[in-house]
Amino acid sequence: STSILPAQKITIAAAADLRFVLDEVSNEFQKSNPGIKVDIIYGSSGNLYQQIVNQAPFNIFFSADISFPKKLDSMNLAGSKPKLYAIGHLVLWSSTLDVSKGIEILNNPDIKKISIANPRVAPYGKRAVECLKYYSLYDKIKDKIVEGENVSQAAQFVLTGNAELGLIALSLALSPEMSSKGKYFILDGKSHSKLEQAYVIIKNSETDKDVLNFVQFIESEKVRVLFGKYGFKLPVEDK
Amino acid sequence: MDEAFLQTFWISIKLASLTTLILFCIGIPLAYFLTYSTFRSKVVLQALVSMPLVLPPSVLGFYLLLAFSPNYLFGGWLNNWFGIRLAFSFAGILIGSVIFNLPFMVNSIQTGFSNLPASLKDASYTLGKSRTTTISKVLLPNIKPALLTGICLTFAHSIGEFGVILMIGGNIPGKTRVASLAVYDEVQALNFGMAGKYAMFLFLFSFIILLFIYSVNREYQKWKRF
Amino acid sequence: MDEAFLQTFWISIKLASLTTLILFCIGIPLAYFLTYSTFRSKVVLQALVSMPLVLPPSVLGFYLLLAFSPNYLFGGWLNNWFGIRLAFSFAGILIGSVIFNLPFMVNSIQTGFSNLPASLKDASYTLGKSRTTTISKVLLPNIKPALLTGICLTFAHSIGEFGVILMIGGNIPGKTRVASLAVYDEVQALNFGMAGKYAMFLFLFSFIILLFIYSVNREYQKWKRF
Amino acid sequence: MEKVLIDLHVKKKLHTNEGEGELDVCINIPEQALVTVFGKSGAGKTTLLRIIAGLIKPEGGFIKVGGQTWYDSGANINIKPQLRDIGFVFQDYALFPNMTVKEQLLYASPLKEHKYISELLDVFHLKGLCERKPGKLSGGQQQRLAVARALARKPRILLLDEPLSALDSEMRLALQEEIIQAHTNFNATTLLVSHDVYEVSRLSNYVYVIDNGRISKQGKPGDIFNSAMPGRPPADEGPNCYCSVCGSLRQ
Amino acid sequence: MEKVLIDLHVKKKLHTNEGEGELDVCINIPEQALVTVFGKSGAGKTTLLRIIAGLIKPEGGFIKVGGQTWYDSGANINIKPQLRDIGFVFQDYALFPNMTVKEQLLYASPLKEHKYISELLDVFHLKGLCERKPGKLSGGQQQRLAVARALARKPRILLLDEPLSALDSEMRLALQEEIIQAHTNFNATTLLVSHDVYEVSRLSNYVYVIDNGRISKQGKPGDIFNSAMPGRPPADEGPNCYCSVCGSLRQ
Ligand SMILES: Nc1ncnc2c1ncn2[C@@H]1O[C@H](COP(=O)(O)OP(=O)(O)OP(=O)(O)O)[C@@H](O)[C@H]1O
Ligand SMILES: Nc1ncnc2c1ncn2[C@@H]1O[C@H](COP(=O)(O)OP(=O)(O)OP(=O)(O)O)[C@@H](O)[C@H]1O
Ligand SMILES: [Mg+2]
Ligand SMILES: [Mg+2]
Repeated sequence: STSILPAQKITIAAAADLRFVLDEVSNEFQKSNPGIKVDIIYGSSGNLYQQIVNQAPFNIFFSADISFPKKLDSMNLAGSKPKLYAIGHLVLWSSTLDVSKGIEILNNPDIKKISIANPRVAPYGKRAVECLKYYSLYDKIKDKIVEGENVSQAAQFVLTGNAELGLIALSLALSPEMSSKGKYFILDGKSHSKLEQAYVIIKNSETDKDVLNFVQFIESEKVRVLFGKYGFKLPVEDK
Repeated sequence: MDEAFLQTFWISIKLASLTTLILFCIGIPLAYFLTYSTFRSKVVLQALVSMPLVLPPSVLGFYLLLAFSPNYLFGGWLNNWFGIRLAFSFAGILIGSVIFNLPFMVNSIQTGFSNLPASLKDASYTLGKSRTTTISKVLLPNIKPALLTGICLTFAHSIGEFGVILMIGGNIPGKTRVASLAVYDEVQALNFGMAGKYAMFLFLFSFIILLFIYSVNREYQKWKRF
Repeated sequence: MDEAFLQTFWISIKLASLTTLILFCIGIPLAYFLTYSTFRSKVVLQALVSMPLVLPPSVLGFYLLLAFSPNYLFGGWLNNWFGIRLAFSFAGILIGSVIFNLPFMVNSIQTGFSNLPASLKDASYTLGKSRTTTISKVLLPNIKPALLTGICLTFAHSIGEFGVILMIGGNIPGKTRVASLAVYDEVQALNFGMAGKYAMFLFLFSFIILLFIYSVNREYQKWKRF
Repeated sequence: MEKVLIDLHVKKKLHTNEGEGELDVCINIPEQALVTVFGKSGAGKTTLLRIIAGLIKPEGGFIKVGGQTWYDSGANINIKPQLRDIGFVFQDYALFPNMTVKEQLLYASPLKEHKYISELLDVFHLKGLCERKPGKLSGGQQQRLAVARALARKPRILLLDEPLSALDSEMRLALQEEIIQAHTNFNATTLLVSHDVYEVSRLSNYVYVIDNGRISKQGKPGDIFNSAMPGRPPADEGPNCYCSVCGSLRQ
Repeated sequence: MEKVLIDLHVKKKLHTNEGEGELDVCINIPEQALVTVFGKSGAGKTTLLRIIAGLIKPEGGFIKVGGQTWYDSGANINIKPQLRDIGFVFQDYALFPNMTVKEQLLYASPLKEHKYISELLDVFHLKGLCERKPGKLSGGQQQRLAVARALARKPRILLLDEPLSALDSEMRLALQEEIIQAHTNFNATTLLVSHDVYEVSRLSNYVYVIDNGRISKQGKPGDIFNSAMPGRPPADEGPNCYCSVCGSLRQ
């Protein structure tokens, strides 16, 4: 094969919010396909896109939005059409405050810092700003905002208590590391544009049967359950 | 060059200058102790001083984030007693920068001290000069190249440093957003043109500073030697 | 400690050792030239050598990524003529690490050279010894503390470096995933316990290496002095 | 008899050409005396001076100066070199590379007496070089600076380790005069190391000869040097030798 | 007359105590001669030796050795110190701090002649110290090592800058003998700087006196030193002075 990697191994580049769910997915996959090794490299979608453009040896790219896969396709670097695999959710998260009342909590004067992901780079950060603007809160709390490089870091800021409140991905709030330590509130979908997440197979990997195997596995019922467990809606279900 | 850019840049310079100043003051006594003390377990201190070099900046930053958090011991104490929060503040990134650059300053000065002949110290002591006078009037002036190296390494490295600041700074414009973060940001945003412009400016600025310092040093060296 | 971790760790050590070795060989002639040459514009070279300190690692990494890319001049040439692709390979991160650590090695050695009295060189020359012999037998043995500082700084810093490697390495297990990246990854995964374990291991390992080097150096210093 | 100013008995291991030895000397120096230490190369003269200055710690014994104890192995006393009121001319000068000639003297002078420093510069023929750093001085100029610097402090005790060895005989004579002057002017008790018998005779009133780590002889220079030195032929001035040193003996 | 080995005329600006001056000397040294350069402190003796060794570049003139041109300002020739076959004893010794006594001699000896080096160690009383580094040697031991190191190379030309100034008279006499031996044994043409008139008379057959940057006098030692030195009283041996130097004049 023309693949740079030895056979029986798949290398996947994936957005930071998929960390927990894809780890479980690949475990399941390896259980039913022993002998195939799956390496997943997590990072911000932008950074991974950038590396793929520069010929990084990845087989599949799971982005946190749909624009990067589309760009790869238009640059003729994709081996398949971009395919929607999940829809993410933005949540409020705090370990100390009661967030059950929703967006109102942002008026609480006890809040000194609010963490979001970098809106210029991270899809979740961009949605967070949209949401704050939608509720006309952005200008009021602008000075309290601290930005994490990606959504995972924004979660870190609240989890360590340096920020009282964070606007992060539901998938992270449901992770074992966070779910026991705080409460979340799912923000209304109409306050921000949809978090459509898509994947593509990288050019020249579309002939690799292990890769195709994995992509098929993504569509399976087992995996749908796993995605559901981490709060993702599935594209069909959403329609 | 817009205002935001200049502001970002100004914070970088302020951070680097303060870091260098603080480390210069800490570094001299520490390097002196490490060079001249006969204390047996000073190697342990020596190794500790070099630790920030080995830990990835992001990890160091993460530990600082934990230390600064009001939920934990040190940060909680600061928060309850003084109402101070170090995370996401200029003071916080300054602390991070000082810790992170400690080995650059200390190791350089120490190399200088350990290359000096013992006779200089002896001669000054027999003239009745105290240790402080000896250090400031005799030892330090004779290790100028080493001091300069320490200052340059520290200043330059704190201008370029971004790992620690990324972890504890929160990227707040006008407070903790330094130039190195801004460039990284633009690269991440695939805004290569802007990133290139920022990087070029940073490059030129640093290049000019270094050029200036090394030219001065060259004059000094010429004057010292034959 | 699982297998993946040991593999990661091994790549870190390999990278740091090779970087140090290469820079030791490049650093000595370069530092010698920068110290003793009377070439007027050597300050420009001096400033260039220090540049990697100032540029944020991510920016440097980004430029390297562009340079390595087969779509651009240098990378294209390598790819077309030799079939070599540097990005995401061990050779690639080695090149990045060498460039990034250049100033640590060169500045340290240079400080050593410029603290040496001119008479040593003179004496060796009048004994009919060539420049190479003089450097290897007289000058270098007399700047051991400076060489040691250079080696330590470089080794430690390349173990801890992650910005450049993150950009051009792609974090690929078994090839370019070094320990510092792995720890960062665990922190990103909010897996603080595991990150702490990895960091502690890294910390202890480096601590022991540094402790060892400094103890040896201490013996050497004792032996040299009164 | 005069009051004893320096009273010492020190021991220190030495590694000499002949193997391991021990320096073990007792010396009493009266106030304002000018005493010479004489001995072969490697005998331990410099070591003795460094011990008195507090730069080397002996392995046993004591050093008492005036009423004060500077060192006592029994009582575990060892006061710092800074607190011992001495001026030291090092055999290798130990000049400060960063300071000009004048700055070194100013640094050494506790009261920054410009007039005195200017006198010293004159006497030591350094006036024209006062803005130079030691790296650009000739060997003899460096040595003169080292002596001038020790005098600039006006110390109570002067320790001179071969202070004039690099000078031509004319300069040497003039500076011997200066050392005598300084010695009387500010009452410095002086301990001199010199290999030059004429110099020793001219300057000092008492000589200690160190041999094998012990004081082998002591007394007035006349007494010590009239007994022929071991292995040397007797004195005899030949006509084909103009001896510049002896030449100026009679003052 | 003997063949001229070294023929030089060099110029170099000097900054002396009296202000700016110029070193401007012409010297012809016959093969195998042992010539002394004599002059006040700061006269330019060391500078002259360093120019011959190629460590300082003069501002004009030429240096020819044998048939070879070492330096010529007109033809822009200046060969490297490494290629000039010399042995240099530096006034400040310039020993290598990293090497033991023995290693320094081995380093200097091109053929690593262990027998010869062992002889040198013996003669210079350094055998017992051969594993020591210079930092642990006394002043006189360092100087002896510096001379031994220069001889170890068996150079064609020996440049000795006050090679025995730190030694006691006994050692000094013995090592003067060694320098004479070396000079005859391997035919080294020798240029010596010394302040000791007796030493000059004993060792050398020709003297150059540098004064104000010029050669003010030259000739046989007897001729030069019999005319009384300026400002010095005439020779007169008094009974209360045992002159160790003159004492051993008659061989
Ligand atoms: N590196 C230097 N740069 C400039 N001037 C120097 C340098 N070294 C010496 N000089 C000056 O040049 C003059 C001659 O110096 P040189 O060392 O040749 O004297 P010298 O005859 O060897 O004296 P001495 O007997 O004291 O050693 C002195 O006045 C000295 O101040
Ligand atoms: N730093 C040192 N460590 C150990 N031994 C030393 C040290 N310095 C000198 N010695 C040894 O101690 C002995 C005495 O040295 P010292 O310098 O006191 O001799 P000295 O009488 O001053 O000789 P010189 O006339 O040659 O200067 C010498 O044999 C020398 O080798
Ligand atoms: Mg001595
Ligand atoms: Mg001289």
